[in-house]
Amino acid sequence: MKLHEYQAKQLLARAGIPIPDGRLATTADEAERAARAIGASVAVKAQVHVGGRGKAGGIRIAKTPAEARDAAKAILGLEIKGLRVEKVYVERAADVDRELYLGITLDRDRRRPVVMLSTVGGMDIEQVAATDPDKIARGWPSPLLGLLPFEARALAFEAGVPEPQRDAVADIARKLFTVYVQTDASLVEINPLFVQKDRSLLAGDAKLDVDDNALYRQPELAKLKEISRDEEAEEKARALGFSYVQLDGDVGIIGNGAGLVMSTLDAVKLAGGRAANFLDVGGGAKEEVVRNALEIVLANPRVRSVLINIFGGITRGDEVAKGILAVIATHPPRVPLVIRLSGTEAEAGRKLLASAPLESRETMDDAAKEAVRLAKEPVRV
Amino acid sequence: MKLHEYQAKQLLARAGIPIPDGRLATTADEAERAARAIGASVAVKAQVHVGGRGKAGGIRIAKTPAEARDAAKAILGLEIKGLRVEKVYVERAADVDRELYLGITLDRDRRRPVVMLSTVGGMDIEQVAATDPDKIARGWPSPLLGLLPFEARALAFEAGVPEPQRDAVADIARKLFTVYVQTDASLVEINPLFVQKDRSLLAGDAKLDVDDNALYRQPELAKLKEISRDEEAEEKARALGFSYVQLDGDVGIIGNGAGLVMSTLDAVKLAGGRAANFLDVGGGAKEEVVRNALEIVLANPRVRSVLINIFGGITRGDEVAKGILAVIATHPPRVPLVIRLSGTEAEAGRKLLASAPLESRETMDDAAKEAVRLAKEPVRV
Amino acid sequence: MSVLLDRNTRVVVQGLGREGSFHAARMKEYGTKVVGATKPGKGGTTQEGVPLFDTMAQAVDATDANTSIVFVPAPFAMDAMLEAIDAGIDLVIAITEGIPVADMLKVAAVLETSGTTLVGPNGPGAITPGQAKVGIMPAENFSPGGIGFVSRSGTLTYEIADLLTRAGLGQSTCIGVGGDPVVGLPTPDAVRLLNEDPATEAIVIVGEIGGSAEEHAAEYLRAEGKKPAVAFIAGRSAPPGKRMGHAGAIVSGNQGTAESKVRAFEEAGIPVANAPSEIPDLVKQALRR
Amino acid sequence: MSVLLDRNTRVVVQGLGREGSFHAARMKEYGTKVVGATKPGKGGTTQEGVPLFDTMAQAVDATDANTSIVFVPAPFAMDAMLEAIDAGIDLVIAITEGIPVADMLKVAAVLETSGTTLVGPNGPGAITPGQAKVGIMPAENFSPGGIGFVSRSGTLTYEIADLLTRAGLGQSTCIGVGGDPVVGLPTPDAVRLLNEDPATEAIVIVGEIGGSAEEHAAEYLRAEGKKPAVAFIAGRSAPPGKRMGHAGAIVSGNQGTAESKVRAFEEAGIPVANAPSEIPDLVKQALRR
Repeated sequence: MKLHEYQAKQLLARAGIPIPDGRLATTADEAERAARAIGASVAVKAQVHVGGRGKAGGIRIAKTPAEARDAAKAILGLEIKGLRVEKVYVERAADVDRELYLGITLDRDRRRPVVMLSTVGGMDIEQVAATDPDKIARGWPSPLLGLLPFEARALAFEAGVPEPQRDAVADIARKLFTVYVQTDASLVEINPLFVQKDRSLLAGDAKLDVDDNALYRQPELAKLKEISRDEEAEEKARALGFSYVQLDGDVGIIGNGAGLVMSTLDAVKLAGGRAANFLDVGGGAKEEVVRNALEIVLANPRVRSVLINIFGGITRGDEVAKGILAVIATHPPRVPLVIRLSGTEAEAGRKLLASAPLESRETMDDAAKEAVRLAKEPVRV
Repeated sequence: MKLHEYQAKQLLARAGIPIPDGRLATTADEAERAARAIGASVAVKAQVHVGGRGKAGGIRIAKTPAEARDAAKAILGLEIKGLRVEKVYVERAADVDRELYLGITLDRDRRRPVVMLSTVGGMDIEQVAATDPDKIARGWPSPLLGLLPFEARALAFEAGVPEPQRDAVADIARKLFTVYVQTDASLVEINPLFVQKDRSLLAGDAKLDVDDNALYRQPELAKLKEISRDEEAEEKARALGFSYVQLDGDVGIIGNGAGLVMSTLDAVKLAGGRAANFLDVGGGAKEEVVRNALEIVLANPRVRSVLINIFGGITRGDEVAKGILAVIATHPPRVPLVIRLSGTEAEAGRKLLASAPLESRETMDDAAKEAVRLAKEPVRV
Repeated sequence: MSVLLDRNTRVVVQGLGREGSFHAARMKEYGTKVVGATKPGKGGTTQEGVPLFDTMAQAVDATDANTSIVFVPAPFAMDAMLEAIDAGIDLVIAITEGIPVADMLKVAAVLETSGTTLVGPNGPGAITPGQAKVGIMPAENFSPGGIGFVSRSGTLTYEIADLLTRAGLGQSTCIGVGGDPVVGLPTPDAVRLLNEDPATEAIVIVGEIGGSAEEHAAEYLRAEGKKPAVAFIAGRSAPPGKRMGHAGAIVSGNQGTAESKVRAFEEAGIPVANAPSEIPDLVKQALRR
Repeated sequence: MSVLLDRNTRVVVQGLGREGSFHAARMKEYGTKVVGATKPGKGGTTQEGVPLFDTMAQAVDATDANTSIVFVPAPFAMDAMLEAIDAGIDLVIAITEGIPVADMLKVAAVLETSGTTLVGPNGPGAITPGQAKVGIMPAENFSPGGIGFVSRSGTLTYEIADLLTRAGLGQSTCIGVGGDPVVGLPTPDAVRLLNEDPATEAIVIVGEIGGSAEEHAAEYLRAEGKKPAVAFIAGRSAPPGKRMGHAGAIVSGNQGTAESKVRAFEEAGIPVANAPSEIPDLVKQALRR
């Protein structure tokens, strides 16, 4: 789950990391008042859950409250990568000398958190990692001990942070690690970390993603969840226990298990088609689950056929078949269905479906071919 | 550093451990008001930094506010093991069914904290440990992971805590471990941990000793420090960087290093005398240090001779000698001094002291014998 | 011979709820020695013929168990795994999904200094066909033989085992390493076990986009591979930047893409199937060489 | 031969403040190879002839140091010890006193899975007379020889070393294990090192009231002792229930009393001196047998 910059910064401030004076605004009026209260040049920044808002015109500098008003007017309502800006963060402009990068995320290979520090701040760190890996100092603190002072110090030395800021940067790194642990973050980042002309440090931007699996024990953060229109379908699916990702093809996909669903997508592509979505129903799918899954997939107007690929383990083929039959009986789908059942009770399931108005196939490849063929047929009326 | 019961209980409550409703009182009036506010039978309990207050009459049950007033009147001002009672804690009386013991301290051998749980509560746990060790379940959680749920559960099973309280006791054990860690405690104990007739749990008494070495990072707890008249000399010594313990003999002892000072005490005893104190000046003693140490030792009216035993390492013999000479010159001591200098610059020190009005000896044994002999001589006028 | 589990495997079930007891019964049917289960407060009783214990330590003392399977819900799974490790269990298989990464990092740190092997979490478990099944896989798709099989995916494992079995390619041991970002026995370590197992004649590696476990497995086999191997990567059609399900398959930068993984295997001389259905033929070809 | 330190000992000083630089100079005078010191921000410069480094890792890389001595103040001592352990130092000697027990418990937990030996904290360090001194002891009290010497006390160590030296009993290695409740190398472990050291002919153990390290050392020697030993316990006259100084010598219950320790040694056939001055004769008698 992603937090907005202003939310992440509040968490940083609570941990003792310096942030600029800032206020949230949802109208141009509020933005003007915020700028007046701050009493200095401000940055007016779109609060949206996507990167690259600067290039998209989502950040403007305003020297006066009136300018802040105009900036907010220009930014509010803007669409950035499909997301409408509904809030801006009005923040005292920093007196920037240099920009650093500081971030913490998971290193899957080492099975440890990795703390990254670089004097090449303000850039896309993945770009830097790809082109200039030596510019990023990395440390892998033990999850049992946290980021120790000597580790933070070593990072600051390795990154080449100069003397006046070295200890302060190491200190911020340790505080940021505390935030990472306490918020169950999957990513926390200060980029840029400003070095101001008076040598003080200030978090220029902040990014914080929370591990969705840990939200149950982060009630305060869970409340910050916001769902954009784009994410509504995914969110609805998640509430039902599904994983759903909308894609741009026309073959709707339902399956159980992430790997199997991904393979199904691959099979559709191999068959010359394009998947409309990824939908993993998880384990133990029964009638209601099948109905809900079909509903989500068919809500996408681009879908022209649906491929259901179930390999039974926990999930039983006969239960899935009953679900499909019930759905067909009560809400006949607007597009053709292709079913492929295998594994636990698959035979029983296939028998149940024998006379139903749908295509059944024995293998994933055959089912994918059929679904792709059907998606290309003229629309039935 | 020891906390009072009421202070320890506040820390437990903050960690979510159930404690009875209670209020502090320093007068009989306050105690009466407290009992009225509580609106039930109360226990009026002396708040002193010693054990065994119950047997000394420091705890009384009061059924009415008037009785609470009388109880407080009786307890306030009482001397318990030499300590005057200046505060009482008025606490709602529990409806006790059974008493458990729960405590956490350091296991030096295992170099881990040890959590102890027993259904033989309310007793001196050391007594139980000596006579009935099987009645105490013990667990040694990792200082890096804390007391894990399964460890707390295993303790509750091993101690034989019955079903209705098992999970709650395990939960309290985990919370108590959090208190232990967060307060840098050297000991934290709930004894008795009441099982009430309604099956709920309640901390009957609470003990919490804080690691003196960690007080620098426990500012909130450091503020709770109280020094009894008995402890004043120790406290004064501690403020000067010394370790001081008053004993009941007449040979004052000053030395550097805990082991050396203890051996000096032993040598005095072997020579047929009795030490008046333990005083370790630590490393690097200079003039002012020697003066301060002598002042503390001589403040004890029982002292009839003083033995100074310095083995130089960090401490330099010549510096010590200069300190002694300066003290003799400005504040001639009221009792004879015996000096034994060895180690770094000891020869230089002995030369400096050659003509001073004091006895100098080469070995600890000889110095101890001389100090004991002098303490037995008639007092000089 | 086999790896991780065999006829001497003695399993304690941690979390004998609805799912746990269903699969405990399936494991027993398969012939796995399910010697006990933990159910705090029910120690000394039995449930569906399985002796219950209050703690893992008691279960191990009483049954000499060497393996456990974890079904407890995600918030309690770290505790269950650490309890099993503390009880000296050799092999812990965690089925639970949705465990916070922070919990798994702690478990991984404890594993570093323990003698326990953890398989999972968020995987189907492991099976040595004909000997022992400690997991939730439908047993009928598996058959004894010489193919060592490592997979990051659950249902895809069943699919591919079924294809192998139908093609007459029985399996030595199948290890579902689990789909989470942090797992106890990552793909390269599982591959190493099979590479060193005399009973394994060929290795099938089923990977997914995200992470670099497949790249590392390929590197390892390139340097030390003793037997033929075949790979498959799920998610080759996934658009970059999209997160596909709980598998943690996040594609970002140049790391963890299907292309990177396919390239790594090809550079190690390991053929990569375009679809699961191609795997059996590729294995047969590899065995013939 | 000797234990812990010898002519190949290469020391980095952690904490080159007033005390640290004083003792670094004394160690160099003694002939100890003081190859560097850490002083964050001063890396690349030197102080009194000692090369300075920003981090322990850099110091080890540049100097091949195998030992460090910690003088940093108590609030930073845990970090310094963990940095040395992390840098792969074989022997860390911590002089610092007043370290919170909680910090030492963490260090002890990390030591369990590292290859580092920690001596101290709150001790005088260790010395192999004639070869290397890594500590704050006055060198003139020590002389080379065959007596292995373990002590929980600082100044008492100097006192007894002086007595031994005057009696012509030189020392193989003297280890001041430190007076804190939690130390890196407790008395029994130090005794074991000396017991297994071919250069050590007899062992002198100087204990204190509190804890049960002496009892464990006695048990160990009773079972596995290869050479004569003599013991001394400081604090035999201490009244029960009184805490004597920072040494953590707390007498409570039946544990840790002088009587218990004396009894343990006597049961192991190890004579116990009544005063330090008796030690040399007891050692000579023990060597004669």
